[in-house]
Amino acid sequence: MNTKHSRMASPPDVPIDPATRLALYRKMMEVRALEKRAYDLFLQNLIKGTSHLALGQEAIAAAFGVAMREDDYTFCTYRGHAHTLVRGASMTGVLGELMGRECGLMAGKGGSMHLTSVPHGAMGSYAIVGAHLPIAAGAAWSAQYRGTEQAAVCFFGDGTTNIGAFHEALNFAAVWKLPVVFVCENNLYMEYTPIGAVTAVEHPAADRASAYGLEPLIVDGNDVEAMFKVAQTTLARARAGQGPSLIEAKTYRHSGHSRADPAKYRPAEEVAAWMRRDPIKLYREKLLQQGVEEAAISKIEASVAAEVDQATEAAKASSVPEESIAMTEVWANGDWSWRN
Amino acid sequence: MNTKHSRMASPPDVPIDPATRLALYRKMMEVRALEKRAYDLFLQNLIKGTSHLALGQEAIAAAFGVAMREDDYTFCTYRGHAHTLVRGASMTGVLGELMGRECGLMAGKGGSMHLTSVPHGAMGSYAIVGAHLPIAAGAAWSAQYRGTEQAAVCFFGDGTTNIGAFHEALNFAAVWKLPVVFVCENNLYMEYTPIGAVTAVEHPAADRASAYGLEPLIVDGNDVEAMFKVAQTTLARARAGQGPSLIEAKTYRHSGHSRADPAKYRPAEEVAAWMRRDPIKLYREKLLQQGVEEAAISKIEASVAAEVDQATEAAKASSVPEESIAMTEVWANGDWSWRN
Amino acid sequence: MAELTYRDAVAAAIAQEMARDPSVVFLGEDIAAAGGVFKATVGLLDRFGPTRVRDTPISEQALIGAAMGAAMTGLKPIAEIMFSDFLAVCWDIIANQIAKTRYMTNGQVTMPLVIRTANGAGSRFGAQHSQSLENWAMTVPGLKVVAPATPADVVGLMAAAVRDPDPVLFFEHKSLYATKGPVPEGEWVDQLGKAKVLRIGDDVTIVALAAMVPKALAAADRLAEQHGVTATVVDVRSLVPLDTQTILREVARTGRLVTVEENPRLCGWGAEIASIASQELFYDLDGPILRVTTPHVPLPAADNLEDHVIPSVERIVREVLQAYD
Amino acid sequence: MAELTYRDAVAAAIAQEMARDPSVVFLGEDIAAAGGVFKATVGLLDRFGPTRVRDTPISEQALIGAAMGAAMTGLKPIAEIMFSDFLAVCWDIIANQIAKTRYMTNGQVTMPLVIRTANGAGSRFGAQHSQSLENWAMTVPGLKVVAPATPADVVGLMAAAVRDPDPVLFFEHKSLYATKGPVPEGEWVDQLGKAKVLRIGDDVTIVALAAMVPKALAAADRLAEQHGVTATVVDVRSLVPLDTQTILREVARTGRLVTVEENPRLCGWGAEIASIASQELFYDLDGPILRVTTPHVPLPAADNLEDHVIPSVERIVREVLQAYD
Ligand SMILES: Cc1ncc(C[n+]2csc(CCOP(=O)(O)OP(=O)(O)O)c2C)c(N)n1
Ligand SMILES: Cc1ncc(C[n+]2csc(CCOP(=O)(O)OP(=O)(O)O)c2C)c(N)n1
Ligand SMILES: [Mg+2]
Ligand SMILES: [Mg+2]
Repeated sequence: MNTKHSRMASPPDVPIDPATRLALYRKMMEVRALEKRAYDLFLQNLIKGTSHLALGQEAIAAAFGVAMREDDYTFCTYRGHAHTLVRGASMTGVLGELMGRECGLMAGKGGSMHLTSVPHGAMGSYAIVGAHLPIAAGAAWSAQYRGTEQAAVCFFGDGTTNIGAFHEALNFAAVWKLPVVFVCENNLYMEYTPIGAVTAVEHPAADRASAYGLEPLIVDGNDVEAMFKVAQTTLARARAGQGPSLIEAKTYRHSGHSRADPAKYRPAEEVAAWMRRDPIKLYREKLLQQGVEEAAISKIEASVAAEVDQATEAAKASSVPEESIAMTEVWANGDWSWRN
Repeated sequence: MNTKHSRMASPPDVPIDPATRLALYRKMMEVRALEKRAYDLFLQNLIKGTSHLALGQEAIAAAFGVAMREDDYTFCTYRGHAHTLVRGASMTGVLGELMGRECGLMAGKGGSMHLTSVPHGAMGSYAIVGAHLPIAAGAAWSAQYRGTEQAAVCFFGDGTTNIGAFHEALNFAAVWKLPVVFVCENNLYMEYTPIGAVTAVEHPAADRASAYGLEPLIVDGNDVEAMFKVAQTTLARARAGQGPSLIEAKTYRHSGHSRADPAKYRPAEEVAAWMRRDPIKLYREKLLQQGVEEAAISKIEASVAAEVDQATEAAKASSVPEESIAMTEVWANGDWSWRN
Repeated sequence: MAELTYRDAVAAAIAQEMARDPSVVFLGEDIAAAGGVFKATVGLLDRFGPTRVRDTPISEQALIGAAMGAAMTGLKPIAEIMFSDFLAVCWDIIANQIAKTRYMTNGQVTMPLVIRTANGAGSRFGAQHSQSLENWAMTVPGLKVVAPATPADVVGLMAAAVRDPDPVLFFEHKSLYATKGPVPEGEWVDQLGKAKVLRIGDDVTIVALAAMVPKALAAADRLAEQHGVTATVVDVRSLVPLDTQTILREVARTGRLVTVEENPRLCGWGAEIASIASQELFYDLDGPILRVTTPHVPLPAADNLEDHVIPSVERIVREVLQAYD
Repeated sequence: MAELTYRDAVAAAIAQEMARDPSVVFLGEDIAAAGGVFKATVGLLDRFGPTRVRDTPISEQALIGAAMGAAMTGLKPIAEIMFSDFLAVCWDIIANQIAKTRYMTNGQVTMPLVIRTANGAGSRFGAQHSQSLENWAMTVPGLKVVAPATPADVVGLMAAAVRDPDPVLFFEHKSLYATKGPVPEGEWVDQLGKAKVLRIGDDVTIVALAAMVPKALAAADRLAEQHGVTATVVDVRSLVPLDTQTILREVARTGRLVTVEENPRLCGWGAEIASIASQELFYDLDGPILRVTTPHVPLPAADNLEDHVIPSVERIVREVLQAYD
């Protein structure tokens, strides 16, 4: 795999400390537990509409969740439960939003595809492919203008690299040297279509990097430590005023594109091979090899399981939103009125 | 200059025959004469609205005009008088359209920025940057589907390479292997802004080619024979089913972006250097060196001058369009009605 | 008459036209191998093959632009925009290029294409996947605009749209995909620009579109049964061309007009019809013109909130009674 | 009072707000070094420097998206879209993102930004550079929509728009750039959502916007002088929020309503106002509501053709007399 870093801020070659390793593992577990629960709640018809899970892709969000500064900005897609959660949004807020409850992050007004938690820097989930790349660039511009050394991180899929907004945002961010990290989660499919069938190059993001004067960065998206390192270097580059980065993280989703999709279009061997490369399984084995006590790992797992159970109960107990809130917050004065 | 042709249909290394050389010269002269006349008619207030001249950029259009098959398709921009004329549209039709006369190619309904002559394969001039790239791809798709070995040629500027439609069209055309030639006329400016100030790479088109699996093709756009050769090879590649090409032709406009623009933002030395590289002057010298009789050249020049004079008179003599045509041809039945 | 779902009617209509005319081609995202995210195009790839039924990248500008270029040069493309909300990402190609090119070229170019798209609310998909955007298309001269409410109209109007030499925006309603209805056997082609009177009453004319049609009918039933108010219900079906003859005739007869629009209020199609009626039927009207619309807010995701804002049968009944009591 | 052109008023307004508030930034194509293609932003780069006044690539989605991201994180961007027709290339960011994000996040996000754009016909620029597209913005809940007719309103409404915490689409009319008018000295801030009664008459209320305002005034003069018809003329100024109080009051007083719209007819802002009046003032109206609009066709380039389709003073007078004679 191509992992040239030549134009990057020097990568920290210090080993990842034990606490950080457990933090990475915990974040992945949190996402896994939340997404599995979301899946169950669907089957129980407690989540309506649609939902796009990140099962199998946890390492990418988790690594950035740990690497980012508290005041950094995250922009993500409809497949954004993970990216929102790892910034510190509550499980109750996330599950509540999926279930359309008052306790939801947006009290049910946004829904699964639009999770947002501004207090945690989770600046929104965007459901029209490509739109949030320029928006993330704008937040980075604002950070640059205000001189805060904040960075913006923008997550999107392989399919997104073929839409116009991708191109505009990358060029714009490069020309203005904006502190933004673009993270392509290449899970090999745009919905039901293999990315190779609709893309002129092999690596949909990395093979486009040079079109914006950027280095190609391909990372194993199922290796949480590799992801953590590239997160650190690209964030450092952003804060140092060296401009944007474009990361292509190779990964795979365990379930279908969305609720409605049994994912029958994927070859069984392909699925099996990637299931063997489950990022959580891999990292658990690695941690044990590295001498981390199994008890420490189990404790995390138990704690996360308890957290998600608790959040589920809290969300179930929360009432549905008052109908009146459908008519609020169109405008900053809280109102919706368009006339006097 | 980088002129790799490795993925191209083998370039015809046969010398260009004398008749073709004179045809190239004539096409360039026609464009030059027409554009100069357009400029004069402006000063006389006989052309209203705006107008974008191709003075200095004649070689590119001329080369393709000679190289293209009669049934090929041209798609161009508001700076499209040249590309329309070289396909065989009449000078009277072009000048008439600029002047808003009945004899105009579109009887005054389109204007300077939208010249179209379907009988000549000039499928339209598009005035919103980027839009015509996917449209040209669509015409190429149609040719591919119908099995006609027609090609579509799409002209646009350097500034156009930063808009989303550019990216989408290039990827789409590459994936579908469409018979379309994208020709970027890099005249160093997007309107009043130097292209380098808004683009992440040095060569706005060529440095993006690899993002679509294409070879970078940089050509001296003021060398009409070089342009003719690259036109031939890329058209051959299209007809052979080998897919799209992306050409970056380096050139320079002699006048401002449009009627309103004195082009004061360009360094005097830069302008002077490019004026010395006037494509018509260069080619005239070359033809003489190659032993073409000056008389043959002068004959072309005189004939073109007469043609443009005649066209000017014809356009002036043409009446303004009947007001009633403002209410026709919204629909294919000739009508405009939206209700019964 | 065959019973078809609205969903299956889409595939049936496209198949009918593709079988008839080899210049009809179909492109869009996930429409071929996957049969569409709404499963409305299942079977077309198998039947017509990958040169006529083509999956595209996520590149709406490219795919709609390609449809335009193909339409200008001899093909009759049908292009899918998966959700009507995504019309916004290719709006330039639709509104500025497709709509205007025939006119600008003074008729040199013909633009026989259909853009079909899943429109409307009711699926709890939130603000970016639920809009009713027929009025966006209606604002643009040069576009025809159709929105069927029944499986028969899906087939008949799609066939008419494909055969029409002008660009047609074809709005399918997501919440109708699962509904069933009779469709004529054999080749079935309807006509653009014809509204349908679905129910005759004397007191008020309710004009509705797409998913609001069944609601208007239910409201009319309830008004008759519970309140003794008899309503004519007109399904507009085609916004451009607009069948003002039928609509105005019914409004003149009943003396009252109510539009039921799923779109947020401002500049909805109902405003246009109201302005026509208020100009041309001023002396025939017995009472104010009423518009029942989604309030002018983005759409919420939670089910109870979504249900609250979209016009319901109850709300239609209530507002009609308030206006005319 | 200083005399300013509408063009210079734009730069003056932006300068006033940038001088006051360091979080105001300005971006667009050719707006900085070149001072804008309409020369409406000359001097801003020199005065405020290249970190606050920035030229962008031809990337409308990027620049409007950047404005949105900046607005969400503490800045107050003013973004230029050179011609309003180009709103179509970034319509997703405007209509689906900027407009809806506050609502979807239940108020977590505030969106203080202004998109200013050159709108309208009269310059012989043809179908893709001449449209009047205020109604596109009006169809989208979450956008405020302003269209000034005078230099004073350019300054006052721009200042109000910049200070407004919500996204405002600010439509400047190309054919007004060269017009002159008085502008208050010192800091001048107006209010969004207020229409202006420019002339009082008793027989009819003419409601107009932007370049149609001077035409409506001229028509009113002619109606009075030559036909003894006295007209109230209202400049709407702000379509969202809409000052229905002022408009309906004047319509109720005169008993008649005429809208004068530069947009092509279908779903223009006049349709919305007509539908409101036909519902709320039904019993106050003395005659049919009339809409004078550009016919529903793309715009032609030739000068005589363009003049033929855009509402003229003559046409306003003629149609008003026909309707009410
Ligand atoms: C502009 C636009 N076109 C189409 C869609 C429908 N759609 C939603 S997700 C998706 C696939 C996206 O693929 P990718 O970028 O690889 O992300 P992934 O879902 O794999 O994470 C598509 C086509 C959309 N939301 N927006
Ligand atoms: C989408 C869009 N944005 C902006 C414009 C305004 N505009 C017209 S020409 C132009 C510059 C184009 O530069 P380039 O592509 O280099 O072509 P050139 O004019 O140099 O031939 C701009 C910004 C436009 N027409 N369309
Ligand atoms: Mg993917
Ligand atoms: Mg240029």
